[in-house]
Amino acid sequence: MDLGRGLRLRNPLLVASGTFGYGVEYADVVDIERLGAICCKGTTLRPRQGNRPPRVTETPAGMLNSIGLQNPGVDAVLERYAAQWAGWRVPVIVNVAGESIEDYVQVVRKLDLVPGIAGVELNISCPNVGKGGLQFAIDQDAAAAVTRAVRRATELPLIVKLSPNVADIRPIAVAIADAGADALSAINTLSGMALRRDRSGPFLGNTYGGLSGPAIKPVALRIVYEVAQVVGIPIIAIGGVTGLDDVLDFLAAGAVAVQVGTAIFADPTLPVRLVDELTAECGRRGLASYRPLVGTALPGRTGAASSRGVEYRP
Amino acid sequence: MDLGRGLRLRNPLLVASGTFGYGVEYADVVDIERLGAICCKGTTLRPRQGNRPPRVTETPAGMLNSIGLQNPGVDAVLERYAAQWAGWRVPVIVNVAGESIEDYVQVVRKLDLVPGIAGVELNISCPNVGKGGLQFAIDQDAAAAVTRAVRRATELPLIVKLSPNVADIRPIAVAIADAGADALSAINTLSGMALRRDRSGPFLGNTYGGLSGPAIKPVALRIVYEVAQVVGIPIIAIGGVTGLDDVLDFLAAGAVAVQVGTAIFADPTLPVRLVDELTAECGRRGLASYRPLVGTALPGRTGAASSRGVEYRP
Amino acid sequence: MQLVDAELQESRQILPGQWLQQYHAPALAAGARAGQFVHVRGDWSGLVLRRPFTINTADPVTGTISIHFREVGRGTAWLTRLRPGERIDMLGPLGQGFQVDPRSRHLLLVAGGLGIADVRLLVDEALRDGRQVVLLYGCRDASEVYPSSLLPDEVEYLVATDDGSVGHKGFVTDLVLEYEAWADQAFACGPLPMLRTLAGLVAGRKGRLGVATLGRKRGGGRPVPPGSPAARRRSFLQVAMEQNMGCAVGACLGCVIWGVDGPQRVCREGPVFAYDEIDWDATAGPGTHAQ
Amino acid sequence: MQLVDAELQESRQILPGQWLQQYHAPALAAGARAGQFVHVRGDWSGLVLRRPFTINTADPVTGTISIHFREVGRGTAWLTRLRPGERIDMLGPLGQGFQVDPRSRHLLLVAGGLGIADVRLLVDEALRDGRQVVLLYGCRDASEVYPSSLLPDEVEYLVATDDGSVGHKGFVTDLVLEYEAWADQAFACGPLPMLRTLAGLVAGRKGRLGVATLGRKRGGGRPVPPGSPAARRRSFLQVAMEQNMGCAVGACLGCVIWGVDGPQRVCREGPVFAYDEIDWDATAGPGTHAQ
Ligand SMILES: Cc1cc2nc3c(=O)[nH]c(=O)nc-3n(C[C@H](O)[C@H](O)[C@H](O)COP(=O)(O)OP(=O)(O)OC[C@H]3O[C@@H](n4cnc5c(N)ncnc54)[C@H](O)[C@@H]3O)c2cc1C
Ligand SMILES: Cc1cc2nc3c(=O)[nH]c(=O)nc-3n(C[C@H](O)[C@H](O)[C@H](O)COP(=O)(O)OP(=O)(O)OC[C@H]3O[C@@H](n4cnc5c(N)ncnc54)[C@H](O)[C@@H]3O)c2cc1C
Ligand SMILES: Cc1cc2nc3c(=O)[nH]c(=O)nc-3n(C[C@H](O)[C@H](O)[C@H](O)COP(=O)(O)O)c2cc1C
Ligand SMILES: Cc1cc2nc3c(=O)[nH]c(=O)nc-3n(C[C@H](O)[C@H](O)[C@H](O)COP(=O)(O)O)c2cc1C
Ligand code: FES
Ligand code: FES
Repeated sequence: MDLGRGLRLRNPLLVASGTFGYGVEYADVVDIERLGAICCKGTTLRPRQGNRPPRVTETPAGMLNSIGLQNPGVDAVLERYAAQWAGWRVPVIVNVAGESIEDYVQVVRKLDLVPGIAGVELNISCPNVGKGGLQFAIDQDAAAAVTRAVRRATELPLIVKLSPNVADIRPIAVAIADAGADALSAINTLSGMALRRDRSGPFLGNTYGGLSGPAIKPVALRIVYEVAQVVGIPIIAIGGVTGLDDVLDFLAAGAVAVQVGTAIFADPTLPVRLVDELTAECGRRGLASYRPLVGTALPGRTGAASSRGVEYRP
Repeated sequence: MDLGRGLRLRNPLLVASGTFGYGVEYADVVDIERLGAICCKGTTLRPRQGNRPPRVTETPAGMLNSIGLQNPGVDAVLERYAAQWAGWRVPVIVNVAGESIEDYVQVVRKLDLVPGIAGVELNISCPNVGKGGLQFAIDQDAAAAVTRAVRRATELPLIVKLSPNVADIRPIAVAIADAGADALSAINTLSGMALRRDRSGPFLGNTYGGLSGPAIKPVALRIVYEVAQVVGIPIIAIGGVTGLDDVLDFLAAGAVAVQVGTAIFADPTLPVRLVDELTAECGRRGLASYRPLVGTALPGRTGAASSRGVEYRP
Repeated sequence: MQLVDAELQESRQILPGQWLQQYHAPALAAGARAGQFVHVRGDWSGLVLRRPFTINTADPVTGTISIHFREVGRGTAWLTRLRPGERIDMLGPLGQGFQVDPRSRHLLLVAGGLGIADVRLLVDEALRDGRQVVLLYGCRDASEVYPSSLLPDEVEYLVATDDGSVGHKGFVTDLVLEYEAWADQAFACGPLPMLRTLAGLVAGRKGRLGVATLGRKRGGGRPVPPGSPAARRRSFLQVAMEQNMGCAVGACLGCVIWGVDGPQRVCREGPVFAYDEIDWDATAGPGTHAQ
Repeated sequence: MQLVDAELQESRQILPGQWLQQYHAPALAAGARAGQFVHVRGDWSGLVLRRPFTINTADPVTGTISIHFREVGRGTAWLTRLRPGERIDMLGPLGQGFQVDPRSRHLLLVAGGLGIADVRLLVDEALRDGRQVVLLYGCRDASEVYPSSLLPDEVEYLVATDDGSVGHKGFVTDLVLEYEAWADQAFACGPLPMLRTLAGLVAGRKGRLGVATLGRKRGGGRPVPPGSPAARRRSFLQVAMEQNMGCAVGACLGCVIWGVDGPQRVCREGPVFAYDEIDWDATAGPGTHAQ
């Protein structure tokens, strides 16, 4: 599968940013070389300590996290991991975050041409200091601007990650595609929260956290389905994958690849097992590749995407 | 508890619109008179057949529905139920939906002064034909306009129901409060979808559906917490309540009352049992009323609400 | 309609993947009519909805009811693991059952696969009332044939299998032609295509079939509102329909199918409908549990 | 670190709401060090995360480990229902255990409530290596006192209860003063306030305490990087910390607590830390399991 600019994955099962560290942490128990790709933890220009603990808690069929982009900064990430990554067969995609367009551009410039970096995934669910703290991801102009700037700064394959915390994802997805992204990934977490047991305040040190896991799968599926009908670039689905049925659902909704996140915590071997299960499923159906499974649930070319906003009526 | 304009509830446990019909359906197994209030099924000016089936399906810790506002129209609703409601001790709040401001106003005019109607809850998660199908709920001006128009049309207590499908709920909530709503209810369902087993298309006849149940509670809690810090009017929390802990969480986050929805399908007796459990909990804590439990998790007056948009950073 | 704490008494696999469970639930056994169902709540953490099952048999004397189901997903899988003595919460009896005309002598029952569960109680009721019953049953192959030992001897029981390994080779609907003239009323449950075929048969041959039906004999007379018990009794064919459910008490409008007069709630107006209440072209769904 | 299919051999409630479970898991038993933990995955439908538990005891000979836990929520409730012969998935051993200086003769162990589970294996290791162990244990009242029958006879075991119903009336930290001079190293696990008090004691009395400590004896010498085994061995007090976890292998950064040098992952840099690595003012959390 080609995600653009030569980012070829041997299979469509990736591990999601923030849930698989830098690929080394699970190496004892996972044959990471068998993964389609690894998206590493969000990387910023300067080191970040992240949010105050506690940072994770479980919710019904999901979890909240508020890591706050803790990472040693792009220089340290490259120093510690790039050489190792360069020796791996599995491509490593660096997830990049920032608070200004300049941040993103600088990080990506540093990644450009470094052996071991197979691509970039922009996490744009970050407050944009230039726009008074509004996230890049919720504003189509800001999303397009950061994509365009990064596009100019690198020849690396460029994936932009969509946030579900918007009223209508389609114009944003289109703007990002038009601005030169090679692929889209969707979705990042939903904004949520939990309280302390004694209800004296928020449980998470950062008050708010991102909701992930099976609970959000219906939302992720909806977004992939919507986006697949309005953009021409590949979509990588993320959100609540825990088994082959979820993978097949996301493919049918128009994704060409899938990332596994939260489910790794319960079952680190899941992503690799899904590689085998998907192959077996294709075999059962007499398919040489999983590509015919992509988009089967999408409306035909004629019944194209609606542009009337979110049509859902309760 | 006073929700404004004399809408006094004997207890803060309501049943959510669309999950309890017109109050009569569960009467065999629930002592409905013990409820704080009943929000009836969404009511429109003209009869609506609703969306094509199938209309509901289960998801991890939640469900999707796409009823599509099936109802016999406001005239038939009044004819069939108003007299009966007038004889009940439990207040009935009519949930109102429409596709134009004029729709809402006309429905509410018909409800005004009818005995048996205790209040109005505006479901503004409907496509606004005047705005090209964009929901009233995702646009602060449209939300304010419909609230203002309805406010002028009736002296009935007016609750406006917020949609979670927005990037930042706060300006919308403020606009609605400023436009004259007596109270806010939050949240309506999240937009989601599911596929057919054979993945030949969307499972729901309407493609998209609304996600409800425990899965969305972290999102609902976040929205109640955010809104409670920016408006001065009462908030009624909705989303994934299945037990006393959820009720206490929503109260602590700033809600003065709570609606139970999806959980009724599994356990119709839950809302009434929660009335008893909340009373018992207050007793255990030596409280004469549950009011001291409201807002305990909110930041103190000093550390007021942020206006920087959704601050969550993954 | 009541909320009942039902105790599992017996649970056995009667066919591959198909279970018959008997519960002690006197309140349900006393009130149940053929075609009605229960809405079952397991202690299945994570699942938020109940599951509907037809009342397969009901014995007011012993206070027991049974359900017959196929294991298809998490809810039914959970049920198979329930042990005798354990209790679950059942809401029921729910919905409108089959309407048998008091004058009907000959009842034709047509069941596809698990659809047998919907007409099973009707067999008992009909025999009790001294009627004659022909039961036509269709399934894939010999391994799925409903055991005749679970049926009263008085029933005339005919089987069709897709592969002909038992009985007629072909669709169960093929067998209907032979009995249509004999029957006063017909009752069916099974996969949507089967019901649609039956409805087509009945509609297309209305004239001929009508000769033998009670409805026709009573002729033009006073109008009965569609969907009323009287109208259903007059229709030659009644079908038990299925749809995903939320509340099962008529409150959520989640379970509708498309009728000729607009949406019909399977849980309230149904699950049993006269065949001519249904808009067969518009009706699609998760399929029925029948096959 | 391995993924192991562990078989429950024995499960019993040793104190009200507190369970001791023994699992057959040779791969874990062979590698486990006192202070390390396992990340347990139940078949708890609906729950998406594993649950961390300290390795309470480990016997490489029989290939068994035990965990000791309090039933506090859905995960631990599920564990109590597990039956001998059933298997669960354990990831372990994880984290950094206690660092005992080879020269230490006298070990002071301080446990509050469930914190006993964290130091229990250290008792066995220390005795095996011929060291003397004093175990100070604090809990609410007599009903919660850890049974001395579960401890080797060689341990000197002192109890403090909040209400004085057994042993010293007051905090377990009150008892520390008597042993601080005797001890070469101290190891503690318990509620955050207890650990904070201990850290304060040790910091405040560093001078006096230091006289008896090995760390002090070795004096100024070469610098050791903070957080390294060597640095921890030199610190008089090591504490086992707790935080909600996602991955438990260092990948998600979910389990950090605030250290003086910034965020520290409990699952990787910990759960055992030298007391002076922790920023006690900034450290708050879900509390520890200890009380
Ligand atoms: C009135 C009525 C009577 C029924 N009687 C029987 C019976 O006697 N025997 C039997 O085997 N089955 C019967 N069914 C179907 C049965 O309810 C489903 O097979 C069952 O709910 C599947 O649950 P699950 O968790 O195992 O499957 P899942 O597929 O995991 O269930 C997921 C969701 O889909 C719903 N669902 C799935 N399939 C169906 C279906 N066919 N109809 C309705 N809802 C469905 C479930 O209720 C649940 O909400 C009946 C359905 C209805 C509406
Ligand atoms: C390294 C480590 C070792 C531990 N060892 C023990 C032990 O030996 N004995 C024991 O009784 N407990 C121990 N705990 C605490 C134990 O993990 C929790 O009590 C348990 O996870 C609660 O699960 P639950 O589902 O029953 O509770 P719930 O409160 O329902 O759990 C909800 C979520 O919170 C997390 N959580 C809740 N409390 C804690 C906590 N105190 N620490 C970490 N996560 C928590 C759970 O993992 C889960 O994600 C340890 C924790 C850590 C971090
Ligand atoms: C602990 C944790 C940390 C995460 N960190 C990041 C991150 O640094 N950058 C990012 O783009 N997404 C991050 N995410 C979001 C995931 O990559 C993924 O989009 C989300 O969890 C939904 O997928 P899931 O339901 O499979 O977990 C994080 C998620 C979790 C649970
Ligand atoms: C079947 C169903 C029908 C609903 N119909 C309406 C409706 O007509 N009007 C409305 O405002 N909300 C409607 N809702 C939304 C609920 O009132 C509630 O806001 C939502 O379900 C979240 O609460 P819960 O998680 O407790 O179900 C409906 C929800 C369900 C599940
Ligand atoms: S299931 Fe709710 S109306 Fe039928
Ligand atoms: S739990 Fe994931 S880093 Fe510690």
